[in-house]
Amino acid sequence: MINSSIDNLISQIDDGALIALPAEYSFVPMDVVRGLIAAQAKDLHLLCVPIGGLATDMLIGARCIETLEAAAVSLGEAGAAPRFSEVVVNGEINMLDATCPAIHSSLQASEKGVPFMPLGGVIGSDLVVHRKDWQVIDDPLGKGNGRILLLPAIKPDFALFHAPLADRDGNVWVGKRRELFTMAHASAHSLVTVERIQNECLLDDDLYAAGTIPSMYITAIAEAKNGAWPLGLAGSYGRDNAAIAEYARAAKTQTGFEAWMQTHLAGKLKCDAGVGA
Amino acid sequence: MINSSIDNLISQIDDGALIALPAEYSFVPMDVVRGLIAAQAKDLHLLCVPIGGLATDMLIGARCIETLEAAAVSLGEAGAAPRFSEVVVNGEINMLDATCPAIHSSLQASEKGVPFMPLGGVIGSDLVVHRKDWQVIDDPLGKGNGRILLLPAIKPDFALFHAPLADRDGNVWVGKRRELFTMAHASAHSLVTVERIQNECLLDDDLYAAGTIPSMYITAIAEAKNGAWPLGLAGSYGRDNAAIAEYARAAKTQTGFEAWMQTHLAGKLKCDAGVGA
Amino acid sequence: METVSREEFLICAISRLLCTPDICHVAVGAASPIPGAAALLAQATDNPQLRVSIIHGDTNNPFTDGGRELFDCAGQGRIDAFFLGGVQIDGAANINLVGLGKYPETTRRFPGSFGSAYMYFTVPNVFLFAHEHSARVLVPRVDFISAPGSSPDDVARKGGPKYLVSNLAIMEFDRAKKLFRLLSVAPGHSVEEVVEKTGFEIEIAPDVSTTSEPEVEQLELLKRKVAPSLARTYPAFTLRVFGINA
Amino acid sequence: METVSREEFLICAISRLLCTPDICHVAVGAASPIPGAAALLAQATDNPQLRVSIIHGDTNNPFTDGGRELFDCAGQGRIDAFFLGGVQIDGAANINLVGLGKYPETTRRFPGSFGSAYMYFTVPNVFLFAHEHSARVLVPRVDFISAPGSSPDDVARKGGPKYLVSNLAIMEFDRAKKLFRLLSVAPGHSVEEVVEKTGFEIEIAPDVSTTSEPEVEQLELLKRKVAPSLARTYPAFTLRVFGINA
Repeated sequence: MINSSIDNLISQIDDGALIALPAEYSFVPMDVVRGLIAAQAKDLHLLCVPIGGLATDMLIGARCIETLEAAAVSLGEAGAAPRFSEVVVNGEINMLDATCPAIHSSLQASEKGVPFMPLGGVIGSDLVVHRKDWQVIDDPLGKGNGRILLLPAIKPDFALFHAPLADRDGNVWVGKRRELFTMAHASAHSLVTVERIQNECLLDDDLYAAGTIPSMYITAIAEAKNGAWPLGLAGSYGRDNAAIAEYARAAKTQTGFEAWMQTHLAGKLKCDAGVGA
Repeated sequence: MINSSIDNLISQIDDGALIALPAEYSFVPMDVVRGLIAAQAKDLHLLCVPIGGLATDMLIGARCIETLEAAAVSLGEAGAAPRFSEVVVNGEINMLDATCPAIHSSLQASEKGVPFMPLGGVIGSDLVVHRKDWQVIDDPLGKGNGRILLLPAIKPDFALFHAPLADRDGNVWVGKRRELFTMAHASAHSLVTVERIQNECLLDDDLYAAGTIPSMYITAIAEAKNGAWPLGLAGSYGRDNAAIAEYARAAKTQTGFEAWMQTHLAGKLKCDAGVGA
Repeated sequence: METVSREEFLICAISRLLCTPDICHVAVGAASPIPGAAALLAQATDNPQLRVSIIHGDTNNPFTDGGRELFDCAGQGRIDAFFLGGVQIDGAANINLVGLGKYPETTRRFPGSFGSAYMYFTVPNVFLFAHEHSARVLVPRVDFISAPGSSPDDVARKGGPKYLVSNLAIMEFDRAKKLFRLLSVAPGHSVEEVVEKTGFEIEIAPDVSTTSEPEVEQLELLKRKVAPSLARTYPAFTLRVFGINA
Repeated sequence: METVSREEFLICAISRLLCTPDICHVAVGAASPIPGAAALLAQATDNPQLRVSIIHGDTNNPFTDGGRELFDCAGQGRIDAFFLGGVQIDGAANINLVGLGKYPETTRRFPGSFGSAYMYFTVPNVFLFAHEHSARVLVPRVDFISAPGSSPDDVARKGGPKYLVSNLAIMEFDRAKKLFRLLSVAPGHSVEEVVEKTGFEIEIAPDVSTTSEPEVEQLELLKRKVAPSLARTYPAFTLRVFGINA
């Protein structure tokens, strides 16, 4: 559904759903994350593709997450992810530690409709000891390649991401952020927010087509101006480092986190923060 | 090497090399194919990605091919590939019949640096009986997924393709022809012809970057105006159906093929054919 | 009424079979003008939500992830209907796209298996299309199995044969019994003729009928709306059948 | 000569280690400003052919195939040098990026393993970077192995540890002996101090030396040419160390 609303997107995500979110170098749908928190989403299984940041930390602090799979969670230059660090130590969420290429490969398995994908390396890491769903097998081709790790396919219920541009046919332009193609291909549904929806079909222009996820993978699109704030959207606007640093300080305690979220979920405060498009 | 010559590209391809060529819906480097024939290349192992057409038929007719791996070879609307049909029946080349997704997956295995990739389906096809390098294994995860086919990685020595545009840094724009990314990633070397080389870096423009293969995968680039002729180059020029039909008629016999090739390799006849850019 | 060509008859017949709620997305190969036209006609007729993807086509081609995307997309379960041909098709719905005689030598070589060995397993409704209804094409046993019509239980398979369509007949494949059942016969032909020209055993549906002729509105839509959009992808076909240049 | 900061000293030291014919392509993570600066400085110094890829950076980032491309690229053998940190590193070159104490509870949690469990196996020259040279970081045995320093013969491995760099010392990993060998010590520090502050057994190279101070030309190049191009990817670091705004 083109021209849906963020509320409509949120309403499709049942408690307990397996959701996939991109890393901060990609296009994070912060308005959707705020919407999930406002709607008090529960028991979500969050797959970070492959690294979590602000969005993951907020969802953890807001008690939306039951299981977290990630290769790492960090606020980048703003330091450790405060809610993540505390909640994981307290054992309050089911943490599935992974490594970046394992998450990419597990999604590629779903993208290809195969039950697993092989990945080099990793054997000997304690990750393998703790990931009961991962399997090491002997060289199945018998070509002297040795043991290899097999990763089961991960099929998210929902891929959630933000993008600069969509069209009225439901195609979404993400440019070189190809992990979003993989996420959309691998997931049952993709719920997308965009800065702008244009009339001209993106697939009719060779330059845009190369970076466009076709509508067959997209379940619903909602317009969300500055929808990645306070993260940046490459080519559109930068990170709001001050806001992120403020979050990092406030969220050092659960009380501080809750106060910060309350302020920032109320009204359209993010617009007052002076984000330039 | 940017701004190489077609002769230089050809000179890098030793007899017996494993070369990969794209299908006719993608960007076929016909000038390079003509160059290989003129240089009397020998014993090539040709991987069609995943379907062969005019280029494959010409290389077969010119006795350049020792082993051919393809999901099919056809001239499309111009009918059967005449040299292929005759030479395969006569058992003159080592034919490795495949199916399209198997070739894509084998290249993805090399792209990921893993020794094999799984693929659904195919089991029960006589292809599996004859492909001694393919292997069927029992569900390695023990999750009731049943038997599955494993395909060994294919690492071409050379990916050969034509493209609309490159830049002076050696980046190559192919737009949505993503199989060329996979070919370039999977191959030891990529030798590329392009319609045009521009000064501005393709990676500096978000729109172009999304369809650009970065220079780290590219070994050499040569300019070749109308380099796909008589095939088309989507967005630049169409197929020369008359020339292809003429080939299809002439190449019904080996004598006819040789006469046709002689005419078309001599001089720049292709320019006289009136190709519009 | 004008004379209806063989191609128009087939396009309209296939188009009707595609108009079912099970089918939301039809993918068609670049070498399949009749199925391509049928899918676009089904969409134009009464099914604007029907998604038609013409692989490698210059129009109706939504793919942006390279040559593998069609297969990935089918593996994800996003394609409901697909078409496969066969230089031979047998009564177990095995298809041969490779050659006649004993492989690998063969006495006559055809292009090859294309993606059939995968698509046949992944697309729920595969339409088999016989370019000629004869005992030479519809054989007791194919010389080479490009793709098998059914699979043992220990091979994952969501897809398989649904219909076999020829100029003479429409047959449905019964996956439980593993045989084809004759549903309808083209006007001017008889059940006996179909049985005689089919090189394998078939079942005759109790309510076997005559395949409907194209309706006037269907033909009009086909020529006016579908043919022009087909021309860029299948120029030779469109010129020959509809007299339209790309 | 101006005072040389700790960061500038490390950047220059690492940069010298990168200037070797084995290394044609260095990849650096987005959270690694010191290695990033070192790689760009090596390129600027005397090695214009050196390819430097800063992952997810706003500059020097050539990747166009999404988040997996770095790992695919390493798997293809196209990356010669990479940097990994560790909240703990042990004498067998195992690294821990996950947490202190017994996993999964842990007493202190760090971000996680990132791509280390893969990159350590695929990149021939992995530089380990210790943010602090102490027995708390350089431990006898890591609490959690994010990525192992060596592998048995039946595990394919083209990559592994080459150097361990800290503010105090440069050590080289001997893959045959599976131990670190001290190559040089920072000016003003002693071999004894390094041994004392290292929580595992090390070998002392017979020709152990003092790590060279940055040269004037190196520092000049770093400030004038490297820092500005670093600013967009590592703004906080560039502001703090070089006083340059993005």
